[in-house]
Amino acid sequence: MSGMSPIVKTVTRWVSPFILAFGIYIALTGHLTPGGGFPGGVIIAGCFVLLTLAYGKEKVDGVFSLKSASVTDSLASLSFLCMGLLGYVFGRGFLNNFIQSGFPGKAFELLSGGNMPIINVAIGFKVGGSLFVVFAYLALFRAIEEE
Amino acid sequence: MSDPGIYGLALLVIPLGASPLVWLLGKVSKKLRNYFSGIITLGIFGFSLALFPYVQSGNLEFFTKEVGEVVISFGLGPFSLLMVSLISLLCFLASIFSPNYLKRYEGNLNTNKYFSLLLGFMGGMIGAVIAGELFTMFVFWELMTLAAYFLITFENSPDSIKAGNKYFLMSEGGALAILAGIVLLWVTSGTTQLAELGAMAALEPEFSISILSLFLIGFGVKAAFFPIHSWLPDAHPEAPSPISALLSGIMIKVGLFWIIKVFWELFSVSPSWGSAIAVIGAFTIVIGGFLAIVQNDIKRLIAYSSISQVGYILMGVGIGTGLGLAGGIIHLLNHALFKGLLFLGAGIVVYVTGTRKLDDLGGLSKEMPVVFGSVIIGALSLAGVPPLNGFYSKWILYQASIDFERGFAPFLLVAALFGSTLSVIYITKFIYSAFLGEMKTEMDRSPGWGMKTAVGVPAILCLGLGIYPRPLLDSIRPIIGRIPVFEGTWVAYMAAAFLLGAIIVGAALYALVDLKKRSKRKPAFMGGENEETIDTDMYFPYVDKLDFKVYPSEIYNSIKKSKMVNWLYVAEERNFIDPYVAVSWVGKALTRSFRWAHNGLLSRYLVWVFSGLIVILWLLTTQ
Amino acid sequence: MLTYLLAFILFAVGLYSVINKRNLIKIIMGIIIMEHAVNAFLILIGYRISGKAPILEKGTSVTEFVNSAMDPLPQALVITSIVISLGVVALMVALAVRLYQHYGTFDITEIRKLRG
Amino acid sequence: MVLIQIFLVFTIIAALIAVEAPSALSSIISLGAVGFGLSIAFLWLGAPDIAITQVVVEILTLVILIRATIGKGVTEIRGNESKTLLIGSLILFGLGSAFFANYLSAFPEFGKSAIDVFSETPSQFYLKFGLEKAGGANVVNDILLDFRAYDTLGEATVLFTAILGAITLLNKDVFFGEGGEK
Repeated sequence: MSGMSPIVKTVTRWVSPFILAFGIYIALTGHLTPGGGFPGGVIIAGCFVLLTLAYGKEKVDGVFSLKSASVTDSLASLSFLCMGLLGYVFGRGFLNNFIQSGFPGKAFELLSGGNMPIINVAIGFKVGGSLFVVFAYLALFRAIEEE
Repeated sequence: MSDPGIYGLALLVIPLGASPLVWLLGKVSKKLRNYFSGIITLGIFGFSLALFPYVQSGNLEFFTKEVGEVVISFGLGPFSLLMVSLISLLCFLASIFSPNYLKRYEGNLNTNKYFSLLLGFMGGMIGAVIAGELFTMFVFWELMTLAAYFLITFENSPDSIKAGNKYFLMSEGGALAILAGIVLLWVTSGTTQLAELGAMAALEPEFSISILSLFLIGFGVKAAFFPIHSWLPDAHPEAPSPISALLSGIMIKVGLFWIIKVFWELFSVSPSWGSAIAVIGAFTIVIGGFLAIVQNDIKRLIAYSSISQVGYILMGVGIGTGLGLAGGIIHLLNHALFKGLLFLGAGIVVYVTGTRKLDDLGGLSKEMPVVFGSVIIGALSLAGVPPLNGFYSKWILYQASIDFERGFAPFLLVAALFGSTLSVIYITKFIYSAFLGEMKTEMDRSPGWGMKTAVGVPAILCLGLGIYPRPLLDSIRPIIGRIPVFEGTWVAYMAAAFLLGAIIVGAALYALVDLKKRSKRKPAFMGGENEETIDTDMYFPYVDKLDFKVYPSEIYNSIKKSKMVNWLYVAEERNFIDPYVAVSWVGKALTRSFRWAHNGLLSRYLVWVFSGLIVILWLLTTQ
Repeated sequence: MLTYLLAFILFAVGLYSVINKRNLIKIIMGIIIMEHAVNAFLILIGYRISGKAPILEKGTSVTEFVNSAMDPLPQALVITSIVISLGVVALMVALAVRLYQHYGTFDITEIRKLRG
Repeated sequence: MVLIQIFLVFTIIAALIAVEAPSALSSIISLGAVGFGLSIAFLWLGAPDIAITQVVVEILTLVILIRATIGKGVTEIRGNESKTLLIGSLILFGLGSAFFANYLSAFPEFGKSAIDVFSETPSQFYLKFGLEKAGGANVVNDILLDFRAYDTLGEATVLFTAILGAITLLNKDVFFGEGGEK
């Protein structure tokens, strides 16, 4: 199976960047508008799932590899933890919102949330990476068809 | 040694500390390890002998430390010191026996582990004996059980693991009973210190039955009396031979030690308990003896004989008069010596021939005269032949049962005498088919000096204590203390002289009549019947008579056929008298009854889970 | 009250599917429906009549916001619950696919019989 | 309020179809209807964050389920049922509804949250100080990422573990070594 029809491929090619951008936007502005890291992450995963479905699973190994997805996943988790540990560095507790308390931005603006947008994006990539990885494994898992 | 109290703790600390050390030493040099363990065990034996003068006057308390509500303490009395010296002596024998014996495992199994466990086992037993407080005792008791488990399963064969598991499960069941008893005792009397318990007048009457029966069952599993003996004949043959000697020589004695301690030192129990124990002992003697006769496995035979001898000790202890107690304790000591000797001798037989089957053995006496001499001393001692020590203790036991003023005392006497007859029968079988007759299996190896020493030392002790039992008496006297023991006179030298005279006369007759010329070596024959005269139609009706060879074990099978005892063998073969199997039957029946509800279908489990959840929630919230 | 009851019925439908169906996929579906029902129930508890979403807008005072906003706590917890349920569904589907590959069927009674 | 009830009834019907439909595709699509119906209900209930999450998660769930069944050539997922279990589930349903009916009165009346009933609830604190202390206008995200960030970290861990388990199950190399199966 090498993907769907050219129409789908073309549409996907045009739409997927916007979906990705929307996902990141949802994750980034989670503290201001409805949304947040979890839906944003799922949308990011959905973008890649769409690409995989449209272009066939061979592309999964080629263009956006599984390895990079898992690395993204792990790095995002790690950065979440690091944000938590940085709270200690700034003399506060674990996972303390040290940026917000230290350098408060204007309310209702992106920077007002302190480290919330950062963690949100980290969660977004974490969720997106792991969900894409599990989808890709399900898609690549061909044992049944081979039998 | 101004204050022996603190040094007394060395009895416990040295073996436990040496246990990991021996492992490390073994990585450096095997020889060094062997010498080290021998020196440690011998040193403890010597030390325990040196402590004897200190306990003559009374108990020796050392090391008391309060931990919360429990007071950890250790102490030595005359009896426990006797046990310690026995433990260290047998461990010494085992550790000089083992290096040779372990050669057949070298390369396959970790022999460092063996020595480490041996010392740990020793430490556990010593701790269980010298503990002055019941919880402390329990901890060391469990250490002993665990170390013994790993030693039994040391060969790692499926059979040994099965036997070890059986041993472990039964022992743990017993340990749970002990723990329940200790907790009950603690709750009712507020202390587990032996010294305070001994000072107490009596147990709470409504709890005394449950506490005492829990203790009897718990310690009885280790002591292996009928009907909770069934781990013993499985575990002993599968363990390495020196370990069988330790298990039979002292580990079951630790159980007996605690039975004696609980029932006669701590609490003044009613005489009916004593009677019950004596009757159990009498049954154990006869049944153990009967089961021993038909065995075809050397070590299994000796293991059943151990059960029978435990019956003697229990009988003496149960009679509970000064004479009975003395007989029981002396028999305990004697049995440790000669049973250790017999197991080590059997170990040599297994070592040199590689088989445990009596049918395949024979004629080893020519090849190993020293071992044969030692084993025959042990065997005769077991059979109670004067002037060996076994005779001495059995005599006291007979005397005690004659003096016992109860209706069933004659029954005890008959059981003891009959058990002695049985022991003659089975031990003759062992001696005859292993050492006499014609040789059937080539010897692969020859026993080393360590093995010969390990059987020689107890043989000399058996003989020496039989002829000159004074030290035995002196060590027993402070244990029984308050009760006058010996009435009348007993001149050991005289009896010895008589018997030696009889033996000399017999030998002279043998030489005069010149039987030697008329007899030639034949296949092993038993029970006064031999190949030519045996009524083959009666015993072996379906065997082809042309190519016929009689094995000693088969001749003994005629006992199996007799109607009076046949039921016993049937019960043994079908595991009717095995509580381990009985419990498994009950468990299987229970699980079968639950099987319909748990048929492996996810949905059915979910129904149970959710209904249970709802019911529990309801019950919780409506209170 | 009727609304709560509807959420309960949704849960019961899921439970019925889990208990009665023999197909692994149906069981997974039942679990998903049960998760939905529980999430819906939690949100229903946090509902206030004529309330607004717990998102502060420019110009509203905080006291007015407190009096008019929905309960944010169940919502925050339900979000995590939803995403976890997705992960759990992925795990269950992976298991089901493995079982299908091994036994050639999704029927749990068949899988039970062919154990080993 | 009636609208919410209508949506809930819709989801119940969709769930029944999803449970009973023999065809894999229609069953899974009905399951999707349950999720989407609920997400609209969430929107009415004043929870836009959850509505968004529910929609996207539902999409991925459907994709995964379809890949697991139709993608593997399984088009029929008929769940045969047994009568004894039906009785059992009926009993269970009776028990459960009795239990539920018994405790329904303990819940606050529909439309009244804990905020209205009690005075000092954590929710009130979060609503009051969300903007001030955490800095986000979206109180749900304030709770998730600031007040109760530990929960979120734990949740990420759970997700990570679940996905790890799924991948381990599906990875051929884990089961059969390099070079495919068998």
